[in-house]
Amino acid sequence: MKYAYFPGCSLSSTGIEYDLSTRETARVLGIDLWEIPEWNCCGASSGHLTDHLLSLALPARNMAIAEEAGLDVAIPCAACYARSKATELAVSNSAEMKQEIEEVIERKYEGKSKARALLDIIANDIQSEDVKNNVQKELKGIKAACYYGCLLVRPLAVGFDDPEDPQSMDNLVKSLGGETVDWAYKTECCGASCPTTMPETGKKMLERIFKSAKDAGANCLVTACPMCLNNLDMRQGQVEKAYSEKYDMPVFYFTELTGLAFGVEPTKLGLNKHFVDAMGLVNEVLKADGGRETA
Amino acid sequence: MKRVGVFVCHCGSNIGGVVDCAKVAETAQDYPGVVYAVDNKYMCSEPGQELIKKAIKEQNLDRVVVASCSPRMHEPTFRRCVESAGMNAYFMEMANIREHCSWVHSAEKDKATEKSCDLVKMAVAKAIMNKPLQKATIPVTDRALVIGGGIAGIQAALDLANAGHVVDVVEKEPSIGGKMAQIDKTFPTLDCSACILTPKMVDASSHPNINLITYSEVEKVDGFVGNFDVTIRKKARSIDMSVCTGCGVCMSKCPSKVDSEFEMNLSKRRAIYTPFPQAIPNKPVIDRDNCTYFKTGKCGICQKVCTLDAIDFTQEDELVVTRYGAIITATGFEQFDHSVYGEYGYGKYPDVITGMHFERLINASGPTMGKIKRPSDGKVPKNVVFIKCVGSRDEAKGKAYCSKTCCMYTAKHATLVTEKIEDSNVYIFYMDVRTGGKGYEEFYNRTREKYAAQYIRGRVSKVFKQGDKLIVRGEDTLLSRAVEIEADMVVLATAMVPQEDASKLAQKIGIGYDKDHFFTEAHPKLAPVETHTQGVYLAGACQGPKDIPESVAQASAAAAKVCGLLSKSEMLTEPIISQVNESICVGCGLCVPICPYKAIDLKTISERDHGNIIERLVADVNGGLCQGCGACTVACRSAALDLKHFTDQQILAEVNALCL
Amino acid sequence: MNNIDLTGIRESNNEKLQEVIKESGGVRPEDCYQCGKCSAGCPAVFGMDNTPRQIMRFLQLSMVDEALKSNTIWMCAGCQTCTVRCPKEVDIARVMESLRVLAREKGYITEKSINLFHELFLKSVESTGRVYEMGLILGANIIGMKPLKDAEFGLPMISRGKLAIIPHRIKDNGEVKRIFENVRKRGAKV
Amino acid sequence: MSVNEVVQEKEKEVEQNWEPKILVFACTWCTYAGADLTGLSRLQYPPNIRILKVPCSGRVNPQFVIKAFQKGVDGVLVAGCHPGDCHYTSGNYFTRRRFLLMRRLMEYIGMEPERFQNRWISAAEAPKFQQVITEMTEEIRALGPNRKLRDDQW
Ligand SMILES: Cc1cc2nc3c(=O)[nH]c(=O)nc-3n(C[C@H](O)[C@H](O)[C@H](O)COP(=O)(O)OP(=O)(O)OC[C@H]3O[C@@H](n4cnc5c(N)ncnc54)[C@H](O)[C@@H]3O)c2cc1C
Ligand SMILES: Cc1cc2nc3c(=O)[nH]c(=O)nc-3n(C[C@H](O)[C@H](O)[C@H](O)COP(=O)(O)OP(=O)(O)OC[C@H]3O[C@@H](n4cnc5c(N)ncnc54)[C@H](O)[C@@H]3O)c2cc1C
Ligand code: SF4
Ligand code: SF4
Ligand code: SF4
Ligand code: SF4
Ligand code: SF4
Ligand code: SF4
Ligand code: SF4
Ligand code: SF4
Repeated sequence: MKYAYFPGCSLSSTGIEYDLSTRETARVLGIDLWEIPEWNCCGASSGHLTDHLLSLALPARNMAIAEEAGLDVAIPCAACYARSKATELAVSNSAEMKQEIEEVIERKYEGKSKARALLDIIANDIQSEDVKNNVQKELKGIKAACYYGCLLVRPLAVGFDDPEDPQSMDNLVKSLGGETVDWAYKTECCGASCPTTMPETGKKMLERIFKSAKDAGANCLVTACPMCLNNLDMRQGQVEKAYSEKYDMPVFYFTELTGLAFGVEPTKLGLNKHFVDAMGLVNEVLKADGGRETA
Repeated sequence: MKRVGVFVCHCGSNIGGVVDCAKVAETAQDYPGVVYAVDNKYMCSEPGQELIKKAIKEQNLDRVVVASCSPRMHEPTFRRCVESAGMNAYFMEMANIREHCSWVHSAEKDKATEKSCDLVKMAVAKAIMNKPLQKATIPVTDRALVIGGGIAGIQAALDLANAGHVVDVVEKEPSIGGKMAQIDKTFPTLDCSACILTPKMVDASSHPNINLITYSEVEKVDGFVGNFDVTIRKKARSIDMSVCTGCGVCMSKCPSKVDSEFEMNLSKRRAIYTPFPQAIPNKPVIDRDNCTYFKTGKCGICQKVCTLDAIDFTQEDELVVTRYGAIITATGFEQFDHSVYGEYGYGKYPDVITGMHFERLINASGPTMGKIKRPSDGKVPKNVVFIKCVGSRDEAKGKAYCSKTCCMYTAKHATLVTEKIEDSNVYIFYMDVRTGGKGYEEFYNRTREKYAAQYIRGRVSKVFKQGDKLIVRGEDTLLSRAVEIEADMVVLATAMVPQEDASKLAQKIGIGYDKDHFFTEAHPKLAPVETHTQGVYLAGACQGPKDIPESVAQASAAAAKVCGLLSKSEMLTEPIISQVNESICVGCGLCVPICPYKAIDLKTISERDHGNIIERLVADVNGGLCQGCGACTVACRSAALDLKHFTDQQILAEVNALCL
Repeated sequence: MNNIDLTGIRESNNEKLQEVIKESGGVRPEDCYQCGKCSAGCPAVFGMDNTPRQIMRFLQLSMVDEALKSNTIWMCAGCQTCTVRCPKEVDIARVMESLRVLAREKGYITEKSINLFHELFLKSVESTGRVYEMGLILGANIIGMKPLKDAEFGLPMISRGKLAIIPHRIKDNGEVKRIFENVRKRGAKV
Repeated sequence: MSVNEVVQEKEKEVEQNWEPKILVFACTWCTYAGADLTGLSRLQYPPNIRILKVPCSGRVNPQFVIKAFQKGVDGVLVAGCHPGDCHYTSGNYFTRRRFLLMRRLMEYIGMEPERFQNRWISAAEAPKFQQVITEMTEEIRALGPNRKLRDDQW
C-alpha cells in the first residue's frame, strides 16, 4: 500500500506529534508514505475564507505532483484534507474549473489522484483484523471521546462518514482495545482559528466540548486534526481557569493511540509533547497491561 | 356522394346583425356535397328544429351542418334533433359563427361573412367524412370495493351500504380502524377517539350490506368502470373465523411475545393476537413470523387451550376474484421515519418519540394506562419539548409539503401534557402555526393562553443527550438568539407519508400518484375524489395529508359518486375513442406508455398468412378506459391508431376545405 | 431603533445582490424560509452580532451592506454545520465565504484581527510556500496591537519543539508565488 | 400583354389584397372554451383565424401542420391547456415536445419558425386569446404570404 504523503504545515511544527505518530503507525501497518517533495501549504482556512480560486489552487499544486507520481494522497490534517478534497471534486466535476486551476498552478491536474483522509485509510481501508493483529498493548483504561471536529465529515460530498454521528474513529479505538463514549459533540466545531482571534467566543466553544466529554465519562479526547488538538490541548488550561472547572483531559491524535497500541515507544510518538499531561494516562494503560513503565 | 344540408342561424341579430346569413347559405350551395342550404332566425327554436327534420326527410339528407353558436352550447340539442329524424347523431356538425365570428368581428361585416363561409365549408368537409357512431352501454355491477378500513374507508362503506349497495372492505391489518383507533382524543373538540370510532366500526361489521375482508390485500385489478375484476389475497389467519368466538384464551397463554405495532412498540403482544381490545373482527390471527410453532414446529399451546378447535395451522392464503362496479381507495398514511435525522439522534434516543407514540402514552388503555411516562426509565417528564415539521417542509431530508394535521395535534398534545402533569412545562418549536379549520385557531389560542404552552419560533438544530436530559437547541428567530432547553422528553410531529406500498397499489389499480406517492385526484378543485380512471375514487389521507373531518367528508363524497355510478344497471360510453387498425399495427408498443389512462395494451392475434397460422402482437384499446384524448394517434408511426370522430382524414378534410 | 425603508430597496441594491449570488455560486436567498436551524447549530453564533439566519434575511431584503458590515461573516469558522443541516439546502457557509470576499473588496472589514490573521497567514504562504506559525502568532499580535496575547504559549511551544524559530522555505522555483500572481490576475484581492 | 404578364398582374393583385390566413388548432376544454368566452365578452380581434376543434392539443399531428402550410395557410397556432391543467393529464406535454421538434424542422427547411406557434390559453383567458390572435396576425402579416412550402409543392 503506497500513498503520497501530505503532512501539511502544522505537522512540521505545532502538530509534530501527529507527524511522528503517523509515520510510526504507517510503518507498522506496512503503509508506504512518499512525502510530496517541496509541498506547499494548502492555504487551510485562510485561503478558503479569503478567495475561492486561491483556496482551490494551493492544494492543487500538491495534488498535481502526486498525480505525476501516480499516487493518491494520504492527508492527516482534517483542514488540509477538506481543502484538498474540495479541489479534487472541483476539478473532476467541472472541466472549466479544471482548466482554470491548471492555468493558475501551471501544471496538469485532472483529479485522478484522490485526496484521502488518513483516518479513513487506517480506520476503513485496513481491515480491523489487520489492526488487531498488530496490537501489542491493548488500550485498557482508555475511555475516549472521539472528536471528529467539523471538517472531516462535512459536507457530505467530502466526508467519508456520517456527518452527525461518525463511527470510524470509535471503531478504530475499539479495535485497539480501548473504550469509547457516546457523546454529543463529536462533530461540533472547536472554533478553528477563533480561539486565537476571538478568545472569549473560542473558550465558550471549547468549554462545551470538555464538559460534554467529561459528562459522558471520557478520560481523554481523540482527534484527527492538529487545529483541533491545539485548541483542545493548549487552551484547556485557559478554559479551566475561565470556567473554574477542572477537566484533566489529555488529547490524543488517533495515530498516537495506534502507535501506542502497536508497542511504539511513547516518546517516539511525541506523547511527551502535550500541554495537558498525557503520560499519566499512558503509563496507566501500559501498566494495566502489566507492561513496563516509561518516564 | 353524400347529401349535406346547411342551416345558417341568425340568432336574432346576434349573428344576423353582423354576418350576412343569406349570403352564407347561398355560398354554401356551391360547396361539394351540399344539396340544400337555408338561413333561419333561430335554429335552436322549435320551428328551427322542425325545419331541419323536415329537410332531412324531404331532401333525403344524410349529413347536417348547423352554422350557429358554439357547439359547447347546442351540440346536444342538434344531435338530438337529427337523431329524432332518424339520422345518426354524429352526422351532424356545427360551425361556430357566433362566439368565434359575429361577436368578435362586429365592425367587419364583410370579413365576418367571409369567415363564416370558411367555417361552414370546413364543417361540411368534416361532416362528409363522419362515420356513424353509437354510444355503447356497458353493464354495471352493483357492488363496491373499499380498500383500507380506516375512518375514511369505514365511512365510505357505511354511506354506500345505507344507500343499498353491497360493499366489501379490504383491510390489510387483522382489524379495521386505522390510525384513528390509535389516537386518544381528537382535536378540536377533544372527544375521545374510541368513543366516536368504535360505534362506527361495530356498525360496519354488523351491517348486512358490508363484508369486512380483514388481513387481506388486493393482488390484482382487471377490467374497467362498472366491471372491475379484483383478485384479493386473504392471508392465512390460522384461525377458523366461523368457529372462533374471540374468547381470547389462546392469546393469554401464548408464550411468544413481540413488540406491539399498535402500541408503537411501547409494549408487547403475543404471536396470536388481536391488535387492540376493541378490534373488529375481534378474532385473533397468528403472526407466523413470530410464532414458535411456525418457526420450530414445537409449541401449539394455543391449539391445545382452544376448546372450540378454532386454530388451524394448515390454513393457506386464499385468492378470491370478485367483480365490482366501483373502487374506493382509502389506504391512509404512515408516519415519516425520522431516523434520517442524525441531529435528532437517528431515532436512537428512546425519549425522542413521535406524535403517535405520544397518543399511545396518553391513552387510558395504552401501555402506561394513560400516565405520561417516558419510555427510557418510566419517569414522568416535567419539561416536554415538541418539534413541529419533522420530515415535513424539509426538502433536504424529508418532504416539501406541509402535513396539515401536526400543528393541531401538537396543540392537542400540549394541552394534554399540561392537564395530566402538574407543574409541567411545554415548549413547542414551530415555523408557522397553521390552523385553517372551524374552531382550530380558537383551539390553538387556548393552548397558548389557558395552557401556557411556550411557542418558540424556530427549527431545532440539534437534540442530544446530556446525562438523563435531552438538550434541545434551536434559535428563537423572533429574538435572534440561540436557545436551549433541558427536556425530559421530546415529541416529534413527524410528517404524514403515504403507505410504503402506495405506488405499487396505484399501479395495480391503474391510478396516478404524485412524486410523494399520494394518489392523484382527477382535478384538484373540481374532481377531488375522482381519479383519472373512471370508476376509481379516493378517500382520506391516501390522497394527501388530512385530518379526520376532512377524511370523513371526502369519504362521503366518494360514496356519493359511487352511488351515482351504481344506481343504474348500465352506463353509456362515449363512442369517441381511439381505434387500432390491426392490419397495419406492427405491435411496436410506442403508444402504450403515451396513454394517460393506461387504456392501451398489446395483445396477441392469430392470422392466416399464406396458409400458415401466425401469431403477432398488436395494440388493443380498452374502450372502457379510453377517454378520447388522441395523444396515442400521434405517437403511432405506422398510423395504425386513429381517434373516432377526429380521424386524421376528418381533420385533414377540414384543413383542405379551409385552403382550397 | 430606526425604521428601515423598504421602498425600492430591491431595485437600488439589485446589482450588489447579484454580485453576492454570483460569488456564492448561484445560491438563492429566497430559498431560505427563516427557520433558524443554521443559527442554532452554529458553533460561533455566540460572538456574532447577527445570526446566520439574519444574514440570509438581509439578503432576502436586498440589504447587502448590512450583511457585509456584520461581524457574523468574520466570526464564521467555515465549519459547514449550517449547510449540512439546512432543510432548504441553502449553502450558507458558501454565502459567508463570498460575503467575506466582497467585504474585503469593498473595505468593510469589521473584524480587523480576524482579517489580519488570514492576511498574515497567506502572506507567509506566498513568501515561503508554507506557514511560518511563529511569525504568524507574533505578527498577528503585534500588528493587532495586542502584543501579549497568546504569548504565554510561545516559549512552551518552542521548548516542546513545536514552533520553529526560523521559517521553513520550500524550493519551488517560485511556483507558489506565481499561483498568487495568477489568482490576482483573475481579480482576486489577496 | 402576354399570358405570363397577365398571370403576374393577377398575382400582384392577389398579393395586394392578401390577408394572412391562420389556422388555429384549439383543444376543446381550454382554448376552444377560451375563444367562446372571448366572444361572450365581445372582445374583438382580427378575422384572420379559423378555429379547428380537437379534443386535446396532444391530438395535433405535425403532419396536419405541414399539410396546412402546403395548402397555403400562412400561420398555424396550436393552443391548449396550461401545463399541469390538461384535461387529459399529460396531453399538452406531448404537444410541447412536438412543438419544439416542429420548430426545428421548419428552420431546417428554411421556413420562418414564427409561422408556427404554440400557446397555453385557458378557458378563462379571453383577453389572452384576443391578444395572442392579434399579435400573431400582425406577426404573420409582417412576414408576408407563406410561399416556401406552397411553392415547393407546385
Ligand atoms: C399523532 C397523530 C394524531 C392525530 N390526531 C388527530 C386528531 O386529534 N383529530 C383529527 O381530526 N385527526 C388527527 N390525526 C389525523 C388522522 O389520524 C387521520 O386524518 C386519519 O387517520 C385518516 O384516516 P384514513 O382512513 O384516511 O387513514 P388511516 O387511518 O391510515 O387508515 C388507512 C387504513 O388502510 C389500511 N391499508 C393501508 N394500505 C392498505 C392496503 N394496501 N390494503 C388494504 N388495507 C390497507 C391501513 O391498515 C389502515 O387501516 C392525527 C394523526 C396523527 C399522526
Ligand atoms: C378573495 C378570495 C379568493 C379566493 N380564492 C380561492 C382560490 O384561489 N382557490 C380556492 O379553492 N378557493 C378560493 N376562495 C374560496 C372560494 O371562494 C370558496 O371556497 C367557494 O366560493 C365556496 O363555494 P360555496 O358554493 O360554498 O359558496 P359561494 O360561492 O358563496 O356560493 C353561495 C351561493 O349561495 C347563494 N345564496 C346565499 N344565500 C342564499 C339564500 N338564502 N337563498 C338562496 N341562495 C343563497 C349566493 O348568492 C351564492 O350564489 C377564495 C375566496 C376569496 C374571498
Ligand atoms: S381461537 Fe379459540 S381460544 Fe382463541 S379466541 Fe378463538 S375461540 Fe378463543
Ligand atoms: S403455536 Fe404460536 S401462536 Fe400458538 S401459542 Fe405457540 S407461539 Fe403462540
Ligand atoms: S401542519 Fe404545522 S407542524 Fe405540520 S407540517 Fe404543517 S406547518 Fe408543520
Ligand atoms: S385567516 Fe386567512 S390569512 Fe389569516 S392565517 Fe387564516 S388563512 Fe391565513
Ligand atoms: S385516445 Fe387518449 S385515452 Fe384513448 S387510448 Fe389514446 S391516449 Fe389513451
Ligand atoms: S398502434 Fe401504432 S404505436 Fe401502437 S403498437 Fe401498433 S404500431 Fe405501435
Ligand atoms: S437553516 Fe436554511 S432555511 Fe433555515 S434559516 Fe438557515 S438558511 Fe434559512
Ligand atoms: S459555517 Fe460558519 S455560519 Fe455555518 S455553522 Fe459554521 S461557523 Fe456557523
